[in-house]
Amino acid sequence: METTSDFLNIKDVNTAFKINGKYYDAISHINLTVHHDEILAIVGESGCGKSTLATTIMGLHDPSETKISGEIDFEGTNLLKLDEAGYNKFRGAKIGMIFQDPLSALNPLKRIEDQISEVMTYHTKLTAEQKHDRVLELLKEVGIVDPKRTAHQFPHQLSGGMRQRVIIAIAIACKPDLIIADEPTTALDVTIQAQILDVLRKIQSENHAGIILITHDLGVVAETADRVAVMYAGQIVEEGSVEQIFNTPKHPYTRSLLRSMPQRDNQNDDLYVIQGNVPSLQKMSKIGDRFAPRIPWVKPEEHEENPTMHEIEPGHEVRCTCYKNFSFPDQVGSVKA
Amino acid sequence: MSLVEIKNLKVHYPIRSGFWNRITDSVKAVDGISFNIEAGETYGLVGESGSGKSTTGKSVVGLEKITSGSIMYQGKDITKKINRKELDYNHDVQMIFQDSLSSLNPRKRIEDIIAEPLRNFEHLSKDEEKLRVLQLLDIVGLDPDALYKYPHQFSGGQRQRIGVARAVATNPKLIIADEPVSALDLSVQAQVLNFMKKIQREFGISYLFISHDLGVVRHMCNNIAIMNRGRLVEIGTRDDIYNHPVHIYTKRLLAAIPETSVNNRQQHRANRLAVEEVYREQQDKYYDKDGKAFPLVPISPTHSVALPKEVANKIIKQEGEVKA
Amino acid sequence: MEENLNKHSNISAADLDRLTKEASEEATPSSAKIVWNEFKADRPAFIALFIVVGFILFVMIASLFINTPKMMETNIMNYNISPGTNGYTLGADAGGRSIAQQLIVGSRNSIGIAIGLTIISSTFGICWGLISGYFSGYIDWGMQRVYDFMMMLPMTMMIIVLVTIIKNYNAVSLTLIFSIFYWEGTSRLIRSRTLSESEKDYVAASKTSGTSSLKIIFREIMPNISSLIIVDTTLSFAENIGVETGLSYLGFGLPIQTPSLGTLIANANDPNNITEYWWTWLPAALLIIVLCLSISYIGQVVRRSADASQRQGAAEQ
Amino acid sequence: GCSNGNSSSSSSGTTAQIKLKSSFKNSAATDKNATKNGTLKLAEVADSPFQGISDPVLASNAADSHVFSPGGLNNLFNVDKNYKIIDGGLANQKLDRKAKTATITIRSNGKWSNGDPVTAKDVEYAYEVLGNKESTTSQYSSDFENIEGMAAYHKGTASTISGIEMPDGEKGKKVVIHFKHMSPSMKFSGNSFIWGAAEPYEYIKNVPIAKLASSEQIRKNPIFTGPYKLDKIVTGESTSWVPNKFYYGKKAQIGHITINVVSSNNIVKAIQSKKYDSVVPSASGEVGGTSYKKLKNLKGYTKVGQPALSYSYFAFNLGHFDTKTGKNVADSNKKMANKSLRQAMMYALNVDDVAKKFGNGVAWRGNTLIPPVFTKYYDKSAKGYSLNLKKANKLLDDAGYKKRNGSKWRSDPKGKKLTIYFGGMSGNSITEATYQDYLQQWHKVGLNVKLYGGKPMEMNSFYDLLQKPSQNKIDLWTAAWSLSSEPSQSQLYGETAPFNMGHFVTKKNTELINKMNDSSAWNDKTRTKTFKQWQEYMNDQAGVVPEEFNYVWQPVNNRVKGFDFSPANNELFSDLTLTSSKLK
Amino acid sequence: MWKTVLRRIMIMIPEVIILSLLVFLLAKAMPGDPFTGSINPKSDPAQLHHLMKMNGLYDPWYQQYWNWVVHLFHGNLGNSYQYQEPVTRLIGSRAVNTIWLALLTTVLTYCFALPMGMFAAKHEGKLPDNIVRIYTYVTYSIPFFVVLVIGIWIFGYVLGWFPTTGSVSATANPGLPTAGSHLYHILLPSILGALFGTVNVVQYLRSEVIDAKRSDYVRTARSKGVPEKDIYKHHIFRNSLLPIAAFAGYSITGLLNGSIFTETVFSYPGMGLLFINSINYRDYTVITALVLIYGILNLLGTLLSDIILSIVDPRIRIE
Ligand SMILES: Nc1ncnc2c1ncn2[C@@H]1O[C@H](COP(=O)(O)OP(=O)(O)OP(=O)(O)O)[C@@H](O)[C@H]1O
Ligand SMILES: Nc1ncnc2c1ncn2[C@@H]1O[C@H](COP(=O)(O)OP(=O)(O)OP(=O)(O)O)[C@@H](O)[C@H]1O
Ligand SMILES: [Mg+2]
Ligand SMILES: [Mg+2]
Repeated sequence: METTSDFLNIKDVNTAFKINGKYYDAISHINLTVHHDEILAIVGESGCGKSTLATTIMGLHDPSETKISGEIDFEGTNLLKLDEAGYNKFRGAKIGMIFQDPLSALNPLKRIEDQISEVMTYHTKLTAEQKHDRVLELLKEVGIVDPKRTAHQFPHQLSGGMRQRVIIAIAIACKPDLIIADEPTTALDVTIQAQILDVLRKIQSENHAGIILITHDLGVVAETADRVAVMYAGQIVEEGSVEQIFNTPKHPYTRSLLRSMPQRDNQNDDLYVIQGNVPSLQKMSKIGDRFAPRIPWVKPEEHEENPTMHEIEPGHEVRCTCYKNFSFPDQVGSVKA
Repeated sequence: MSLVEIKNLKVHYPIRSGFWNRITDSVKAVDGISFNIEAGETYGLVGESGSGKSTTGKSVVGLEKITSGSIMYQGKDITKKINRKELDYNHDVQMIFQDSLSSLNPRKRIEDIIAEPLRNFEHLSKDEEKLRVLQLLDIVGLDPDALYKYPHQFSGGQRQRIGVARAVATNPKLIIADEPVSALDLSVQAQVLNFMKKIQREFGISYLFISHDLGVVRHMCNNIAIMNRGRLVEIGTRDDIYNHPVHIYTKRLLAAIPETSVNNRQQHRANRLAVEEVYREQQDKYYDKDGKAFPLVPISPTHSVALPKEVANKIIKQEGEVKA
Repeated sequence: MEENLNKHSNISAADLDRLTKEASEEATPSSAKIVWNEFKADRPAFIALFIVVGFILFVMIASLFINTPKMMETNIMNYNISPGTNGYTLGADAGGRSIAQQLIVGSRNSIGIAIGLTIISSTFGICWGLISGYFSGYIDWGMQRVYDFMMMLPMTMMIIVLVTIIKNYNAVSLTLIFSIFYWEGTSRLIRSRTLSESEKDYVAASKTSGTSSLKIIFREIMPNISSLIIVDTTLSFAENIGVETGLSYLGFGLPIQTPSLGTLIANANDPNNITEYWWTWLPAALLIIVLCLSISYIGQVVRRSADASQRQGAAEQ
Repeated sequence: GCSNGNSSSSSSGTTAQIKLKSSFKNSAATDKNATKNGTLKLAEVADSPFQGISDPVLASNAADSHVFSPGGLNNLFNVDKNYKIIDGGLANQKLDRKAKTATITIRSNGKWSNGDPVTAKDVEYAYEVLGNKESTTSQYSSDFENIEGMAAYHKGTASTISGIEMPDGEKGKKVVIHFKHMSPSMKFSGNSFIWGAAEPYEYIKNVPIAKLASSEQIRKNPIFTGPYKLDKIVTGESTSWVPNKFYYGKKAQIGHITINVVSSNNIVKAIQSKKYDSVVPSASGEVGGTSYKKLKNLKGYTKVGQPALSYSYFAFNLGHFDTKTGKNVADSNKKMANKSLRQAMMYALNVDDVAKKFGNGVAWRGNTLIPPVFTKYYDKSAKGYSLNLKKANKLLDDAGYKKRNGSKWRSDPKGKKLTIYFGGMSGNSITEATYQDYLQQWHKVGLNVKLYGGKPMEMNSFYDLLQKPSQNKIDLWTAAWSLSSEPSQSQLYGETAPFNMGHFVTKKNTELINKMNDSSAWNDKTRTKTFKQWQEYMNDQAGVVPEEFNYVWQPVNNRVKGFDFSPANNELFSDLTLTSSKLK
Repeated sequence: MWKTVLRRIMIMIPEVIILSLLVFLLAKAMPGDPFTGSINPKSDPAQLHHLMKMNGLYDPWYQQYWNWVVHLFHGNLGNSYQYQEPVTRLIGSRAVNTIWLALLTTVLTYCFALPMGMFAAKHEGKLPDNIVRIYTYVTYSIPFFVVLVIGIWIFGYVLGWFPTTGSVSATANPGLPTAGSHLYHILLPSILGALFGTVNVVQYLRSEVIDAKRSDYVRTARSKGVPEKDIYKHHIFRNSLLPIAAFAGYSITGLLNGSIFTETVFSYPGMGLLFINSINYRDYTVITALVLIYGILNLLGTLLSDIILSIVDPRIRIE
C-alpha cells in the first residue's frame, strides 16, 4: 500500500484560548498535511503551540474556553464540524493519541487490560474474549515481555517505559490511520526513549499509519522523522523533509536551534544563544515576523509585513523572507550580541 | 590532592516493614562509589533515572545522611556534621538544582534569595549586601530590576541563572549541578551551559555535573563517571568514555543518544540495535550474581571500568597490543 | 572574594542607590496587596469583610459602654418582654435582661473566645505541624503519636469532663480547655503541606546555604504555606464560634452570667422559647450564621487569591 | 419517691392564686369500646431514660416508680387524704403500742400478676432485701434498726431478722414485726420504720440480693400486685400495661396504658401537639409552674392539681457537723449566727413577686416549713417572710449592721466588712433570674451578698460542698426538699441529721422535733400542736426559711374519665375509662 | 495486609491504656460522687457511705484503677451506680440505638452528598454548583444543635410527622412493626444529621471530581473516543468515589460527637445521652467506659478508613 495520499489536511487552523475573558491565538494559520506511512515531526520550543495543535486535531478542547477556526480535513470529513458523538467515532478508532506523561495518562485505579480494552468497546464489536486476546497481542506488539502479567497489573506497578508502551498499545488498539504522539519520550531515559521510538516506527510501518510526532528534541527528530515542521510562537516557520531541515535549514529559527545544540564539534566553544524570550500568548504580536525581535540585527525591511510560507524547493517551505540573507552575528562579526 | 575525594560512598534508604516496623531491607541508592574531583574541572556524573546520581550529589553537599564511606575535603571527612561546621563547608560547596522554580522560594524576592547564603556566612552591612547582590545579578546577566521580583516572574533560563547566582554568591570552590538544564529548552539550555562555563573560567569553580543527557555532558565535562544501579561502571576522561567505551552499559547508553546527522541515521540505528543485542546477550558477564556491577579496575591511568579482574587484564593487554 | 566579584561585575558601589531605586520602581506588589486587590474587585467579599470587621469593631466599642453586671441584673417585671416594648429593641429574656445589650456583650465574649481559641490553637497547631513535618525521625514519630492520641480522644466528651472538673471556670479557662483539643486539625493540615514543601528544592537550597533549621521552618516554609494558614485560620475562626455555642447548649459552656452568643442560643434549649420567645435566641443564631458565613466567605476569597497568584506563576514559567 | 433537689421549683402570692381540683369528673359517657381497645397515653417527664428498676426497695429514682405505677408498686396499704394508713388495701396494719409490734395481715385474695398469692414471706422479704449487707438499695436507714434484729442482719452477723415473725408460716398471711420502741409516725404511709411494699419472694428468691437490681425478674419481666400488669418494657423509654386479671380490687378497664419518657424541654410541646392524655399521676409533680402558663388554656385538656409534697427553702450556714459524736453543732461565731441578720435578709426578699411572675399561680410564697398538703399539720396562719424593706433595714440597724466609712455596704456589728455568699444550683433561666433578683433585693438593704463562684453551681458540686461536715464558703443557699408522706422532721432538721446542712441546732428545736414522735404524739391533737409550735419556732429563728410552695398539677385530656389523683384515691388506675378513641 | 492491621492495633493498645488512665483520673476528679444526686429526706447518709464503701469508692485511685483494669480483662466494665446494671449491658443496649442512628445517618449522608457533590462538580461554576456551594456554606455555618432544635420543632411538633422522643413506640407489636417503629424514630434525627454531615463529603467529592475532570487519564479516555457520560461513569465518578468510601471511617468521629447533641434533643436513649446523664450523676464507671469506647471507636474508624482506602486504591494496597 504505497499510497502517499494525504489523508489529513489541516487548513488555516487557528486555536484561541480565553484568558481573562479575551481570546488569544495559541496557534495561528496552521497548514499541514499528513500522509500515510510517514512520521511528521513537529518541533519547537516549549509553549509554541505543539500540544495545542495536537489537541485541536483530537478535538479535546473545551468549546466554552476555546475558539477554533479553519478546517481539519480527515479522510474527507471536516473534523471541526463534528459534534461530540461524531468526534468519538474518530477518536480512538481512526486517530490515536499518545501523551507525554505516562503515569498520569493512565487511570491509576484500573487494570491495564481494562484500559486497553475500553477503547475497543467503543469502536469494535469484539467479544470479551476476543478483546482479551487482542490486549495480549497488543502488549506483545509494543514490546512487553510478559503481556499476561502486565495486563493484570495497575499502572503504578509498571516502569515509565512500560507505561508508555501501554499508552501506545491503547493508541494503536483499533489500528488508527493517524497517531498523534505528543512528546512520547520526554519523560524517559535515553535507552528507553530509543526503544519507544523503535516501537513507534515499527507500528507505523506495520499499520501504514501516519504519525505526528511532537517533540522538542532535535536528535529524536533527526533519527525518527520523515518530514519536519518547525514551529515558533504558534506558527509553522519551516517545513520540509528531515534531510532538508537538517542539512539545509533555512529559517533563522531553525538554524538557531540547530546551532544551540551541544554537538561533537562544538565541544569547547560556547553554544549559540538565541536572544530574548518567547513572547507569552497575550504579548504575541499579530503582525510581522514573530521571530524578528530575537534576531534584532536583521533589518526590518528584510522581514515580510505579513510573513507567508514560501516553497523554496519541492516540499520545503519557509516562512518570511528574512531567511534569504540571514547570517549569525558572530559569523558576520559586525553585530554585537 | 584532589578537591574532593569520595571513597566507597554508600547511601542506603531503609525499607521498614513487618510487625515491629523494623528495617527489613534497604534501597541501595548509592552502593560504594569512589571518585575524585579536581579543582577547576567539571566532573560529569551520568546514568539513567534512579541510578543514584542525585543521591550522590546530595551526599556531597551534606544533604543526605550517609550509610558508610567518606567524603574528604581539605583532609577532613565532611560526612560528619562537626567537620562541615568547622570547615564552613557549605560556604565552599553549593548546589544548583534541576527544577529552577522549586529551588527558588516562591515567596521570597530575588534579593533575599541571592542574599541568603551571604547572610549566613558573611556578615555584611545592608548596603554591602545589596551591592553584592546587584553585582551577582550583573554577573549572571540579569537587570537590577530583578531585585524586587519574585521567581515566577522569570523564564526558566533566567531562574536557573538566579540559582547560579545564589550558588556563586559565597564564591564556592565546588558547585554540585544536579541536572541543571534538563528542564530547559534547547536555546535556554545553551544559555545556561555557556554561562556555567563562563563562571567556571572566571572564578575557577569545580563542578560536579549530574546529567542523563550525554550530549550535554560531553559538552561540559572533562572527566566522566557512568553510574548504574548505585555503582560506577566506568570512569574516565571525555575521550575515554566517548571514544573508547569499554563497559557494555556505557556503550549502550552512548548508542542510544539520538544523532542529528540525518544522513547516516540508518547506520546509527543499526549500530544501536547491534549494541542492544550485545547488551542482552552479554549482560551477565558485566554484572555479578546479584546483578551488581563489579568494582572498578583501572585499564589506563585515566580510565577505569567495572569488570572482573581477568577480563580487565585481557583488555589492558589488548590495548597494549594495539598501541604497540 | 570581594575583589573577585568586583573584577567580574560592571557594577560598583557608586551605582548602588540608583539601581536600587530603579529596581524598587519595578517591584512586584506583595501578596498582601494582591489579596487586598482581590477584595476590592470582589464586591460581596468586600461587603463580607466590611461586615465582619465593622461588626467586631462595633461590638468591641459598644460593649465598653455597657455595664455588664448591671445589664445582667434581673428585672423580673420585664420577663420575656417582646421586642420594641419598654425600650427593649430586641426584647428581653426570662430575666428581663435586654437581648440587644446581651447580643453586643455576648458577641464580644463569643468572638473573644473564638479569637482566643483560634490564636492559641492555630499558633500551637501551626508550630507543631511545621516542626513535625519538617523533621523526620524520632521527633516526627513522637509528635505523630501525639496526633494519634488526640485523634482518638472524643473531643466533646473530654471537654465536658474537664468543664465539670474545673469548679470556677470562666471564659479564659474555657478557651484554654477548647484549645487543648482544637489544634489538631490545623496541625495535621500544616504538617502534610510542610512535608511536601520540605521536599522542594528551595529547602535543600537553604540548607546548603547554611540556614538553620528553625529559620528554614519559619522563614522559608511558613511563608509558602501562608495562604493555607490564612485560609485555615479564617475557617477555623468561623468554626470556633460554633464550638462554645454547642457546649453552652448542652449546659457545659459559659455560665449565663457571662453572656455569649452561646448562652443566648441556649435559650432555644426550651422549645417554648423557640416559638413564643423567639427573640431570646433567634437574633443570636442569625448573628452567628451571618458572622460565620461572612468569615468563611472571606476565607474563600483569600484562598482564591492565593490560588490565582499561583496560577499566574504557573502560566509564566 | 425522691427528688434530687435539682428541680428547684418556681413560683406566687401568699397562697395559690388558682384553685385546682385533684380530680376530673368527666361528664361525658364512657365509650366502652374505646376503653376496652384503646390506649391511655401517659408521659413521664424525665431528662434521662428511666433506670428500669421496678423493685421499690431498689429503685432510687422517681422516674422508675412513675413508669411502674400502673402496677401498683406492690403497695401494701391504702391511705386517707392525710396519708394515714387505713384498712382495705392489699394488707391491713395493726399497731400494738404495748407489745411494741405491728401486725400486717394480707388479704386472702391478694395475688401477684402471675397468679401467685401474696404471702407473709413476700412482706418479710422486703425487709431482707432492704437490710441486706450486699443490697444496692439506698432506701435503708438506721431507723429500720428499730426493728429487733435488723441491726444484726444488716451487719451480716445474723442471717435472718429476728424481729419479724410469720406466725402462719411463710405461706401464711400474717406478719408480726417487733420494734424496740414505737413511733406515732408508724401510722402514716412513708414512715421510716415500716416498709410499705411487698417483694415477690417466690419469683425472685433465686437471685442473690446483690444482683437483684440487674436481674431479669426486676428489669425485664417484673410482676406486680396492682390493677395493671406489665405488657412490655422498652428499657429507659417506655412501659406498656394491660389489665391484671389477678388484681384483688376494682378491675382495670382500659385495654392499654403506655408510659413514655419525655424530656422536660419537650413536654409542653408534646402535650400541645396532643401526643399524650396526661402525664403520670404523681405526688411529686411532673409539669412545673412555667409549663402551666403555656398549657392552662390548652383546648381539650382539663387541669387537675393538689398541693405538692415538696417545697423550696433558704438555709443559713450556722455550724458544723461533728463527725465524732455524729451531731450537728451550732457555732455562735458564724457569719449568719445573728438572728436579726437572717430575718432581715428574709424580709428583704420579694418572693411574692417572684412567685407571681414565674409561678403562674401554681407556686406561691411558702409561709412555713410544713407544706399545705399536710392539711392537718400545716400552719395556715403563719406569716412567713414577705417583702418589708423597712423592717429589714431596721432589724439590721438595730443589730449593729451599719454602713460605715461611707461604704455602700453594711459591715458587721464589729465593724468588719461583711460579704455574704449565696449559693444556688443551676437550673433554667428562671432559676438564675430569680437568684439575680434576690441578690438585688439584698443589695437594696445594703447587704453585700454575692453569688458564690459568681454563678449558680452545678448540682453535684453544690451538694458536695454543703455536705462537708464543715464549710465556710456558702453562707446561705436555696434548694428544695421533697418530703415523705410522713412529715416527721428529724431527718431534715434533727440534731443528728446529716441532711441538716445548715447545722441549725437549738435545744428547743431538738425538743420539738423529738416531741413529734414521742409517746405524746400518739395523740393526734398533741402531735398537731407540736407541729404548729415547731413551725412557729422555725419561722422565728429563720435558720431555715421556706421559699415557695407549689401545686402538683397536670393536664388531663378530656377523653379521660374518672381521673382523681388525690392521695385518698387508692384505685386511681382502676377508675380510669376513656370516652373516645381519639384524644380530644 | 492483615499484618499491618494487626500492627496498627498493637500500636493502639498503649494509646488506649493512656486514655483509660486519663479518663479514669479525670472522672474521679469531678466533684461529687454517684450518690450525691440521691439525697432526699428518706435516704440515710450512713447507707450512702455504706454503698460508697461497698463499691470501693473510698479506695485510693490507683487501687480503684487497678481493680477496674482487672475487671476489664474479664470483660467486666463494672456496674453503673445510677442504673445498678452491669455497664456492659447498659452500654450494650444503648449502643445498639446509637449504631442504628449512626448507620442511617451515614447512609442518608451519602445518599444526599453523592448526587450533590457530583452534580455540583459536573456543572462546576454554574447554577447547580453555586446552589450546592451555598448549601454547604450555610450548613457549615449553622451550629448543629440549632438545626436539630428547629427540626424537631417543625417536623416533630408543629407538623407532627415524626416522633419526638424515644427509640421505639411502646405499643408496636413485636417483629416488623417494632422494626418499623425503630426506623420511624431515627428517621428525623438521621435526616437532620445527614443534612449536616454532607458538608464534608460534598466538598471533598466536588473537589475530587473537579480534579479528576482535569486529569490526564480523563484526557486519555476522551482520546479513546469514550462518550462523555461514560467518561463520567467509568473514570471520573469511579475514581473520585473510591477515596470517598474511606470517609465512612473518619466520619465516625463526627457521628459520635453529633450523637451527644442529637440524642439530647430527641431524648433518644443512645450512648450520647447516656454520657450526659452519667456526667450529671457522676456515674464514673459509665463515663469511663463511654469515653473509652468512643476513643476506641475513633481509632477503629481511622483504621477502617485506612483499610478501605488500601483495599480500594491499588496504589496504596498493602501487600
Ligand atoms: N487551556 C489553555 N488555556 C489558556 N492557554 C493555554 C491553554 N493551553 C495552552 N495554553 C497556552 O498556549 C500556548 C501553547 O501551549 P502548548 O501546550 O500547545 O505548547 P507546547 O508547544 O505543547 O509546549 P510544551 O513543549 O511545553 O508542551 C502556551 O503559551 C500555553 O500557555
Ligand atoms: N528518600 C528516599 N527514600 C527511599 N528511596 C529513595 C529516596 N531517595 C531516592 N531513593 C531511591 O534511590 C535511588 C536513587 O535515587 P536518585 O534520586 O539518586 O536517582 P537519580 O539518578 O538522581 O535519578 P533521576 O535521574 O531520576 O533524578 C532510586 O531508586 C530512588 O527510588
Ligand atoms: Mg506540549
Ligand atoms: Mg536525580
